[in-house]
Amino acid sequence: MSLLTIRNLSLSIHGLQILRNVSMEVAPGRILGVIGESGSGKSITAFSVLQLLPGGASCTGSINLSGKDILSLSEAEMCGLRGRDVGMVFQEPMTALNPLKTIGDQVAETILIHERVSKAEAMVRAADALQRAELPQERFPLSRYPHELSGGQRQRVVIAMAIALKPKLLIADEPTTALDVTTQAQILELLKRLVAEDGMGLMLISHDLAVVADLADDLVIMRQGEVVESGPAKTLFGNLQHPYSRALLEASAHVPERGNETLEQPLLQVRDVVRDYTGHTHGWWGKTTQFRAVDGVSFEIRKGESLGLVGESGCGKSTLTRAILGLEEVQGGEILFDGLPVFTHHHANQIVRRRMQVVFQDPYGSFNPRWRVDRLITEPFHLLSDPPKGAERDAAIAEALESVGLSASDAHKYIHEFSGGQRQRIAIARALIIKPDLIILDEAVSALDVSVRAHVLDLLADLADRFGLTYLFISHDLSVVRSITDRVLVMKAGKIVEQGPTDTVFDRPNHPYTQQLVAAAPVLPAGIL
Amino acid sequence: MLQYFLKRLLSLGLSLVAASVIIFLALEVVPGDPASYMLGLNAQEDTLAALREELGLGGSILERYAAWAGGLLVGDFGTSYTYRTPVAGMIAERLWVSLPLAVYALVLSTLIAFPAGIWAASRRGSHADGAVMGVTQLGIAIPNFWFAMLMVLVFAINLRWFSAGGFPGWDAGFFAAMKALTLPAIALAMPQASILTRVMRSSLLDTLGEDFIRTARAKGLSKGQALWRHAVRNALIPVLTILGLQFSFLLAGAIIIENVFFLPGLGRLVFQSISARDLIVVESVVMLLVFAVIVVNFTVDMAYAWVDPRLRRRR
Amino acid sequence: KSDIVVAMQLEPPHLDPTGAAAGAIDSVLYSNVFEGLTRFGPDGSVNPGLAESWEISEDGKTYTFKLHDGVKFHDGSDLTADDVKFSLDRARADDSQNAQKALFAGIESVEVVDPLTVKVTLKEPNGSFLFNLAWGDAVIVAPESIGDIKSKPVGTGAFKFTDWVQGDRIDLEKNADYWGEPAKLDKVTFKFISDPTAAFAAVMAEDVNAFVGFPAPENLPQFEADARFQVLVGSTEGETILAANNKLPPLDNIKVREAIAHAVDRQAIIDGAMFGYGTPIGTHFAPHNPDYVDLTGSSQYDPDLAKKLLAEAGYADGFTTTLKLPPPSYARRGGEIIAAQLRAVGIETEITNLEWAQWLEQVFKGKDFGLTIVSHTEPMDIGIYARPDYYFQYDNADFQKLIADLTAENDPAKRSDLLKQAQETISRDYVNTYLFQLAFPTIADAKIKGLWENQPTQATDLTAVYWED
Amino acid sequence: MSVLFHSRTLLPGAILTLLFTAAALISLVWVPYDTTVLDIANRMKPPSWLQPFGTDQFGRDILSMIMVGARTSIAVALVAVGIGMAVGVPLGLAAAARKGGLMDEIIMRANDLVFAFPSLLIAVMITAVFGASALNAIIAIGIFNIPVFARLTRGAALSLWNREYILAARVAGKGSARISLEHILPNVANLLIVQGTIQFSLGILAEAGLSYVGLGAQPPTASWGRMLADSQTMISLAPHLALFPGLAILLTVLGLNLLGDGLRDSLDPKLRRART
Ligand SMILES: Nc1ncnc2c1ncn2[C@@H]1O[C@H](COP(=O)(O)OP(=O)(O)OP(=O)(O)O)[C@@H](O)[C@H]1O
Ligand SMILES: Nc1ncnc2c1ncn2[C@@H]1O[C@H](COP(=O)(O)OP(=O)(O)OP(=O)(O)O)[C@@H](O)[C@H]1O
Ligand SMILES: [Mg+2]
Ligand SMILES: [Mg+2]
Repeated sequence: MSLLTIRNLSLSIHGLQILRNVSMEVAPGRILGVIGESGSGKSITAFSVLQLLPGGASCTGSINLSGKDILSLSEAEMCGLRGRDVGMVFQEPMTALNPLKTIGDQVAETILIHERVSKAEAMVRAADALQRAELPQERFPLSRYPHELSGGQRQRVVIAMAIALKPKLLIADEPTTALDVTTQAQILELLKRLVAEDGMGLMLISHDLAVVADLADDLVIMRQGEVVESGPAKTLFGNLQHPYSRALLEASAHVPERGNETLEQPLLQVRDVVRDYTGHTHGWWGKTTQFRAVDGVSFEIRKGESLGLVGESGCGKSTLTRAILGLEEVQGGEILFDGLPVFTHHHANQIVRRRMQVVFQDPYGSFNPRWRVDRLITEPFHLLSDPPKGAERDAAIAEALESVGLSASDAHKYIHEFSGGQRQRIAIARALIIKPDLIILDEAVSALDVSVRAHVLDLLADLADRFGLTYLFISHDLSVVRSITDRVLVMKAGKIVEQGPTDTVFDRPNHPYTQQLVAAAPVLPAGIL
Repeated sequence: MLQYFLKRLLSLGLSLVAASVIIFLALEVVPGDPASYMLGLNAQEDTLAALREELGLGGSILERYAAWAGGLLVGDFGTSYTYRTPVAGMIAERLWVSLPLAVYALVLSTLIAFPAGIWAASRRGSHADGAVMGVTQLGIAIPNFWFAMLMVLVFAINLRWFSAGGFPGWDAGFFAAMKALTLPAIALAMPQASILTRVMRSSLLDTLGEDFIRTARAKGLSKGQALWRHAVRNALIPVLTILGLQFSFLLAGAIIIENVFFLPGLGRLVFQSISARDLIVVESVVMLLVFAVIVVNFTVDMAYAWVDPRLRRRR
Repeated sequence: KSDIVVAMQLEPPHLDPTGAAAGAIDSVLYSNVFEGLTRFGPDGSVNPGLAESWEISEDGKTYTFKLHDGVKFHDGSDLTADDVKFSLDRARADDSQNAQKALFAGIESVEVVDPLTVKVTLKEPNGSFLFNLAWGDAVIVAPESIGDIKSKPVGTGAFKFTDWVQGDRIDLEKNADYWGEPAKLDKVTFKFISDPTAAFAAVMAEDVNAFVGFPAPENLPQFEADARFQVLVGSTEGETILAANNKLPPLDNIKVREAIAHAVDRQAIIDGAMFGYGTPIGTHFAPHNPDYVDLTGSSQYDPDLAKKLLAEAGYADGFTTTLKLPPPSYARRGGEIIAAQLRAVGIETEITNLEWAQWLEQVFKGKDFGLTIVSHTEPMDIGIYARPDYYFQYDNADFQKLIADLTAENDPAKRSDLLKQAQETISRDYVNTYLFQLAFPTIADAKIKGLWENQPTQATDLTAVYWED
Repeated sequence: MSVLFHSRTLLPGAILTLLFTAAALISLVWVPYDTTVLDIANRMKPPSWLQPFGTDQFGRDILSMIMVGARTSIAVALVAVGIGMAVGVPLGLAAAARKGGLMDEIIMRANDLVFAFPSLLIAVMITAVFGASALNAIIAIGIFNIPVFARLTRGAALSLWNREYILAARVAGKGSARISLEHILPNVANLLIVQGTIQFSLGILAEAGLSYVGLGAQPPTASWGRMLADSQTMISLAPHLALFPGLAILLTVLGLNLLGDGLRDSLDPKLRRART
């Protein structure tokens, strides 16, 4: 008997059709994985179950939760249901908790809302729920405030809140997207254990096939508000019918073809680099704090090479990037580009700068929304003493756009007229326009959907081939790094803990941290392609 | 926290010193001579000189600043040129009108704004919300001295519910005093309440859009419960800022309103003193008001820490 | 009912009538708390005050005053000749802060003859000496209470000072030990309401029983129409003039000043600025004075004549000058009207509104002005035209001689003659444009009797005031 | 044009604002009655067909006075806001560009200091020194606009400085001045326009308040605040004298506020947060 049954759910918001005939089932003790690209309607489906829909939404079809027809319940009845019968965990742990209340209060609130118990008793049970979410009282007392916890710990609090009353159904909407791989693995493990212990049904939503693959019993694949394919995970993976599902799967495991050769000659040498941040706790008068973001890092990039840099969030990757680009001065060590220092006399060396460019993570935030594409991508011309003008400039723009698969006519559009993938191409075009030797890619594909990501990776490989480019490829996603780099550096807390050829490092990690990282990285089960 | 507190205290002290220098220098260049103002058209030059001597108007700028600022430190505000009494006493007496007025207005505006803001936010888009927003638009746009004039016309002259102004003193009894302060407080509070209502509403709406409200709703809290238990306190932070700023506006606004209702408050004292070139009184009152504003803002900063635990330990 | 609340516009800066020019001090204390050897009556006459009688020597230089017996200060001490000597010596001392020190300049010496007799010797005979002694700046104070006089005035009057709530009110109470006719009221409260609207509202709401010197003449008809109130419109010593800087071209040209005098329509100003309250004057003299000469005819409103005079003076196209206005509404409102009237004959004015302190600095002391409007409220002050350094800078040797003669003259008939000549001289020279005599409106509860109607000096003498049942 | 209908407040706001701007502009070439000519005999006449707002205490036509007064109010407020923007925006940009630096600290402390002075007091002090005039009112109001714009600009600029496109510009070798000008300024422009309308309305209120206490524009320049002050004693005699200038202030300020709100909603819904 199934716990949650959604039948032909259609939903529109202010007349705009969002979901079309969505059907799915969650059984007790089983995990339903819901996957699909961004905007495919996964979250809206989840919200429909709780009836926490945005204003102007209207549903048809049926949602049945252990015998109750959700769509016909009153708001008061829904309030009785939420939290008790259905628990929910959201994507963003940093903002999902009220910053002004202690975690104990927030977990106990779930209990107090639904049961007539004393505050003290609720607190005892809250402690219990937190314990089950692996936040033991000894280390994480109830009196903690959310800001005193890390992202992964906050996500555990949210989980504790959701499971405090042992609901029959738990909905987890991208519960790990904002977390590090290692933390992600722990949270997923926790959810899996809770399902097994309590016999809950779990609806696990994700855009990442690999995340869902080794957890889910059943799968639903969504696209543009519709379910394209569903079934038990084991059989479905080996036997995908719908072209979209297949494309999705292929894209997830995509390895671009790469052909360029690496020369022996080093292009970039980083020696014992130290970068300290001096912070002021409050304004200029406040006391200063020293924080070492990069701590004695040394490595080399050879001409034509593609070097990967992996590590958890906050380990110093972006800081290192800024130092290499000459945007910030380092406190120790030196950085040489083709034998020349990137920083001389407290100023960035313009000659060196001309030969490096960068592509950032956020396809939406890396362009000034008020400029047209031509102006955006020619911004690096500022580095040249004699930038091309007139027809020459137009030709350069056309060449850059065409080399990333866009057309010259796109030059006169604004950035909001492009999709995320196209924007990232424009970012690459901007990096290419001054024909640099080195391109640093700081999480350049992390924000893209898998299929788009595959295309961009192909493009990068192709460009490296054609222009003999050297890449420094920064990412927390091991599979991506693996697919596009020759060598890899593993960074932890500002230090390089391991480096070597990519395959060697990933297949036979030496350093315990690397081992942990590799083990935590979600991978698609072997043999399903 | 203690260290943070001390640092803030130091910066507060520096601000006060800077303010005192600015005030002193600004008034230093004010043209006009208190002595000739006091002695009028027929005064003789030797009489003026004698008076100036007695008022302590001689000496270099530096000496006079040191005398004034040094006096402030030990609570000695000097002696008024025209009234010939200690400025501290004069200020203290006026403060007993201005401060209750400002507090009365602040309390009124808070009492109106909080419920109105919460009510409007919880009914976003409804007619009630529209009405509140409309009324607050008017409240902000109305010049408060004009509003005060209209109130005097209606409530004092026509209906004779309130006296048209003046202040009987606290000796006349609490209710008599409060009655005299009521129309001025309403005039002062009206624009402030409107602004505060809008801030409360928009801050609440912002908070209601936060993720943790969704979390709370997912726990089974109704809209109202989520609002009261989770949104209101979070929404309070910007409201506190405005409340702090408003204090300075209330003090400033009081200058005009005290004139409309002829209340013997600090604002009127400043006006009178500046036209009499009783600069020492002006200096001291302005300094006091600036001090009040700085201290209130400091208190607001400290209040954040009370509202927001994130600020408690980190600093 | 034996108490009264009297409102007035200005609050005294402090309570020493001998230490500041502020008329508000006298308005509260004159006659009520402090008395001089002589005193002004409601009609401006000089009457005996603390001096019961006096004798004047043949040469007019020695005055022997006989003091009333049994006069006590409010602190219980007796008034003696020593107090009189102290007061007069203090006023004329080198370090004196008396705003009218000139009144005492002619005193050679003050001698105590016996406890109730004082002899004052003058350097020169002075026809207005007794008049001078009636001023508020000449009241008798006691040496033992002089230290605190600014906040705790101790006088000999029919009322005793009790309390001062600064910014709001001053309380007086009846002096049971008064030497003369005792006051009829037990308690008097002076309230200070500077804002005209507030003044109107306070009277209407009967928060005050009387308002002396009501600041908004536009409201008087409303009170007149209201049976609850009586409206007294008295005259003052305030000659309101459009003063011209007689040294500043083109105003140094008498034709230009004459043109201005003809360009100004007094009645329009009295109507527009004072709502009809005020008496037109043609010279610097109070119309209620028996020696007044009506010279308004020589400066009739005649814009065409004004234009002609301007053309004769070489300003056919007019000129531009400044018009600096002190705070009172006669000046501010009158200024707007005069500006419009002058514009009509081609004279442009740049209006600057000044506070008193600025006016004193710029206009009175700095003489940095073209035109200004001000009311000269000191009694009998035509003598200012004999001071060439006075702010309007009229310098006429004949006139100065006239005033010198007047001062030395004791014979009433001759004095009268000289005064008339003085009035005619300044009118003929168009020194300033004489606008009107400031009216003094008092609004009071209809049942209050005994208030002064006129203001021969700034005073609110309440000694004779009572409630009629 | 469709922008106008994005928000319910924009259209009424724009109409009211336009109305008063038009009144001010028309008064430059034509007014129903000459306001420089006094007609004492005709004073305080109640509203009539020929003079719909009646006449004032000097017999001037109140409608004409309000039209001319609109000019004063708008000019004073506009220039004051201009001063605030011209000084405040560069300061804010500079402070943001050197966040946490000495420059930032000095600018922000100076801002706090200005904020600590009750604005009217400063106006009183300024006019005590330089005398009352429209120019000094402008300066006084302008000074108080500086920190408003400096803070607003700094706050908005700070969040922009975290954007990756700023980083991209830095990678392209641009200095902070250039980035502030090319990237930050255009992106805070909307915010500034919106705040500008709000400050403009506050400026009109402030001018009225200053003129009311006699510190603003001097006669014969017509000013709404002074019209109110002059009519105050006559309020029970001829309420229309106080009514119309008061309404003029109210409606103009209301119009500008509605316009500001509307612009905010239309230009960028995300800006709604910044509204206080
Ligand atoms: N409040 C809303 N108003 C209108 N449309 C909305 C609203 N919320 C979501 N949508 C639309 O509904 C569609 C589905 O959104 P949903 O959030 O369910 O996607 P998702 O699959 O969860 O994507 P993601 O992986 O990015 O979270 C999207 O096209 C989105 O634009
Ligand atoms: N401007 C700064 N001032 C102070 N500390 C900083 C600053 N920038 C970064 N840090 C700190 O330096 C550390 C390294 O930051 P960095 O941005 O390099 O991390 P990262 O590895 O790129 O992380 P992510 O994967 O989240 O981008 C972090 O702990 C961060 O908090
Ligand atoms: Mg989603
Ligand atoms: Mg990073």
